[in-house]
Amino acid sequence: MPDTESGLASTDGVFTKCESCGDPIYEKDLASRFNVCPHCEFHYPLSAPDRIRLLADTGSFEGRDEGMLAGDPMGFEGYGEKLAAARKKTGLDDAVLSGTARIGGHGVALAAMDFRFIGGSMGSVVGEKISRAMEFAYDEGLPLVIVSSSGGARMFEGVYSLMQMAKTSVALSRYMTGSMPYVSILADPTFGGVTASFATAADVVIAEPKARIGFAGARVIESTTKERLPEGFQTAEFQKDHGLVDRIVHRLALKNDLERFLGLLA
Amino acid sequence: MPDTESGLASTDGVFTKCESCGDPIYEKDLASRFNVCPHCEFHYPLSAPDRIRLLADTGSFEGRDEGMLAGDPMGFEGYGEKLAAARKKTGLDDAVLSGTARIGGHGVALAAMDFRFIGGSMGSVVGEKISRAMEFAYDEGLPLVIVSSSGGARMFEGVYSLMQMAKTSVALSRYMTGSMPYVSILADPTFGGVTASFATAADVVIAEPKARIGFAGARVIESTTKERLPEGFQTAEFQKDHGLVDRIVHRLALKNDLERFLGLLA
Amino acid sequence: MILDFEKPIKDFEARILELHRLAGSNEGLQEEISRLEAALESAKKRIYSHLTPYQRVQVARHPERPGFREYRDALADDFYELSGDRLGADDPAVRGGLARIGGHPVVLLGHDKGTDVKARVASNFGMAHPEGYRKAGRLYALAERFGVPVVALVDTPGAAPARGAEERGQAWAISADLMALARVPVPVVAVVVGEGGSGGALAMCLADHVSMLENSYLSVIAPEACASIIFRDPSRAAEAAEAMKITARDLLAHGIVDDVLPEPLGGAHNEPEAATTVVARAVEGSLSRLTKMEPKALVKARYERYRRMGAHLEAGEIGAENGAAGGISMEHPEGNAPVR
Amino acid sequence: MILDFEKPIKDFEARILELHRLAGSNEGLQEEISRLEAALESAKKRIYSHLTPYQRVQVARHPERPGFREYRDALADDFYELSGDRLGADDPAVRGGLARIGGHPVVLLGHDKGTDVKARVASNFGMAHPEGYRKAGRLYALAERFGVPVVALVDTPGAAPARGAEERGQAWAISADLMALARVPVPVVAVVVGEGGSGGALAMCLADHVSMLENSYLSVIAPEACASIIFRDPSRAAEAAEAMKITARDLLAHGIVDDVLPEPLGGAHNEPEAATTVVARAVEGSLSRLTKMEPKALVKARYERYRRMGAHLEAGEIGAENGAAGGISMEHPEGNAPVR
Ligand SMILES: [Zn+2]
Ligand SMILES: [Zn+2]
Repeated sequence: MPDTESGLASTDGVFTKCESCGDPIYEKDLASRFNVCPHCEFHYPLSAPDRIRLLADTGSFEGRDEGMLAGDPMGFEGYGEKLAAARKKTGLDDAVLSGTARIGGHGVALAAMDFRFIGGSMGSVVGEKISRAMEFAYDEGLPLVIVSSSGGARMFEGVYSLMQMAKTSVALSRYMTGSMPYVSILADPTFGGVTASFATAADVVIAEPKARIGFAGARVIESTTKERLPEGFQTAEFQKDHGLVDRIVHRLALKNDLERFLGLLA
Repeated sequence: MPDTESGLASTDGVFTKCESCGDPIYEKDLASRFNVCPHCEFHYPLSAPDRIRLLADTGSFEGRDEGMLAGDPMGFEGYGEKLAAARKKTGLDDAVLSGTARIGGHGVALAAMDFRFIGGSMGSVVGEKISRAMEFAYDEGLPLVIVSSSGGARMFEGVYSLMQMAKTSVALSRYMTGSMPYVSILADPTFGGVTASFATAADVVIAEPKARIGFAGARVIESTTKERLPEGFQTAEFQKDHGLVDRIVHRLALKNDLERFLGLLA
Repeated sequence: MILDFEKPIKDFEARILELHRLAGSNEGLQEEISRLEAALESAKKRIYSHLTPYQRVQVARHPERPGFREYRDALADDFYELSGDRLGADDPAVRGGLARIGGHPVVLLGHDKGTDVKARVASNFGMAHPEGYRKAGRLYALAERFGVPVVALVDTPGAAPARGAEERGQAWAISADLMALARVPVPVVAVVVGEGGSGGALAMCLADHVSMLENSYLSVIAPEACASIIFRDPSRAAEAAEAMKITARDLLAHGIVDDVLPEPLGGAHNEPEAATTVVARAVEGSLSRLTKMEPKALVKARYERYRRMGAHLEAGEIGAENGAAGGISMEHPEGNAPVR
Repeated sequence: MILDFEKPIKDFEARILELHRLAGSNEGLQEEISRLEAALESAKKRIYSHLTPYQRVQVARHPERPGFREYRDALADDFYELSGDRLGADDPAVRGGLARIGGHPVVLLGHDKGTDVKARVASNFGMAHPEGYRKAGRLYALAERFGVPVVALVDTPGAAPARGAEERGQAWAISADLMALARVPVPVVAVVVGEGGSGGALAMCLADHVSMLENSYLSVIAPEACASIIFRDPSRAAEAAEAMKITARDLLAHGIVDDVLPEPLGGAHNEPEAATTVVARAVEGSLSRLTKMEPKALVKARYERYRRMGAHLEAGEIGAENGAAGGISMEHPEGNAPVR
């Protein structure tokens, strides 16, 4: 299992070794395939900007609420440094990008999380930007597409992190009183407060192949219950078998899949 | 297990033998306890008139849609004779009595099925009277209380029997757009089309102790799947453990239980 | 699989095939082939226009009869499948998703009996578990959210007589579907394409328009079960099928369904494209008509449709007790008036 | 069970009891008793008014702390319990039903940790399974149907880290509860009476008014888990509890909850009636105020309440990147303004 926090395989050289199948990959191939291994089709984490490049019609994305930054409401030791490092590493303000875009010509509100930014954890900025995207989509009558990838709560923000579940839920609840669809896409990994709020309360839940999805992580469960978990526990395929996910869609087919869905309701 | 089709233990003599615990019972005691064995508390079937006597404030029941009779839409061999015999045995027109009543002073629409009448099967008369009770309750803003006891469909009426599930469902669906409560009481046995339509789509589902409740009967399941069913399968207690029944209430406490519930919402 | 009454037809077909094989070099055989082909046609007509109700049940159950996949492909320009009950399971006996039919976006669902042995076992031979009914319920809710019609293809022997299905409340799940269909403010179109077994079928065909393929059936109980209960002899299933009036034409005559869709001679399994085409046309026709109605009017009409189905006699109505008790067939208002 | 910091108090109490036993014949001992009783009171005050956050967590988890049953009895004139998720299970970790509180008919629910070992195991120590969240969802729907307020008593370590809970979609179930609470058009009153563990707690306290007992806590993650993730050392739980600001007073200061209900000296488990009484009064007060509001206004106010909870900085706001990145505590509109 690759180190998903790394976000991208190394781009130092020409080749990198697939952490899943062990085969060497041309890094250019990996990038052109949006971080899907050309040999074993393993889906590596995809940054939020790349995710938008994957899904939005070329040049159609217009970011919203840019420049919004995390506060440090608890004065939590080390949070400031953590934020600064994450900003530097990713070039992002926080763990989500949001805005409007066209997908196959269909106007949508689009948000994508970035696991590289403190594990895609949901702090106040994620909650606020997601909620604003929902409000904007509701006001404008746009379909809503959110790509989640999150380790869960941003503990550094304490209860504010928890309250982002409530915030996004009230915003989504209002959005759902309209008749426009909400598609939630779950990328590896999606856990905790994100799964237990906006990421699962969707009309359609799509997951990437083998993405790990759940509330509590497998390691926590194993260490708490001493139970051996079955092969493939919490993978997208497992969750689809358990009726929790609608579709498993290969990353390179995802844009087309959304176009089909949006086209059906257009 | 007593022959539940018999409805009442024999009333020929002074004593009868409890089919559940084997103890002798004064028949007067059985009658005064609404067919609950004074030794083992086994609940024998209760006729619809006795059920109304049990639940309604004395003298408060006013029957509606009386005199409605089953047709024989399929010209099904032997149905006419079956109806005639059931009418003679029970003194009822069909397997349900319906009307208005007071329960602890609270006005309600009340219907009670009678298992003695062709196994409490749901034909057109049951469907129509139940639906009218729902419509009347909706129009008058009355709580609705229905006591079910049914082997399922009335096969003699063919697809008309099936369509009573649809009929009662549309009527109930409209009733549920109001804000008055619907309490469904399940007596032994309740199966088939009654369970799969109005008897379970209630705000509160109450069952009598040990009442057998389900869709397919245990015998059918055992003969189809060759599986041994667990002890207590499909009893009220089993179904409550499975989250399908709200409360198990002793017959002699049932009126009081309804009064409490109605009082809470009054 | 060859049904008993199909044997003469299959024999003709085998002989024609054999002659074709030999015919290459023999002019005289062509005449014999023509003669046999005419005989085949007339045998087909004779046999298939006089099927007994129970023979139709057998046709409806034919393993090669077209199923959900064939109809889906014929009906829908695109089918975007959705899975799961969002509660812990996905029942392959019920399939559904968004689709476009004749230009209309719809929620399309149906029973899927599966095409090979493995799939048939997985889908429990089309007998949904509670999870299947709850998946259907989710799809009804989606149809309401998006304001698109529901199109349901019914093909189930009925609910599953199984321990797990009871433990997880199949009666509750069916009931919830009926309540949902009763109020969903979008057109609901159902076609019984094969078996229409009791509550399991009804959970997909409480609808604004119900069509039935000629050899499908819709029944409150399987004929075999009816025979074993009422006649105490399961081998008298044919009689029970006859007595319960479960064929498409009987149900049309009783005003329970709205039209009967003709099957190709020999049944849908002999010419699947003909069957899927007639179903597609019927669904498109129903959609065109119903999508013109206001949601409130639809729900009201649906209410009245089911509200009046029944065969009771009001107090004092024709001969009352004696008439009914004597088994005399009585009038019921909608008995002979198909809606279209 | 005696917590570490309770030991001095328990020692005083033991000595006083012993002296009382001897005092019968000995006048002089009375004086000593009075002296010790005064010392006990002052020890209690000293200890309980200076509990650290993590000590409060321990009080909140105290096995003798009053639970759902005690509050139910104190709050409700009548409690008509309802069971089950209608899907296949009844989770004893969540209890609920109809009740009357201060003259108001309500739906009352809460986590029930159980009172004896057997019940504690059955209720999974108050960690609901998906079935519990779905039971709660059913109760929210009933409250809407009857137009009565929801009163929720929160006392859970959090969601269950368990295989089955994941397989049956606990995240989906929690999410559905949050969505339901967000829109239910009746007053929602929540009291955190013990543990308020993460999403499992939030599924019962997305509310119009949230009270917390003085020694309860509400946290996005258990302090032990936070310490083991952030400090890579679970024994630093006390630090984590401190850093995350999870006590009732901290949360009041941050405007996350609406009031702090004082506990008797020594904590609720030392004087259960005092705790249940203060909770009952608070709930009655909230109900009296909220039942006067129109449903639409309630839902709108609830929307705004949660919509503004957060600590983000708008682009360009105070010092922006440097300020925030440097760990300087920033202003956030609701940060220091408790709603009442
Ligand atoms: Zn690879
Ligand atoms: Zn007895």
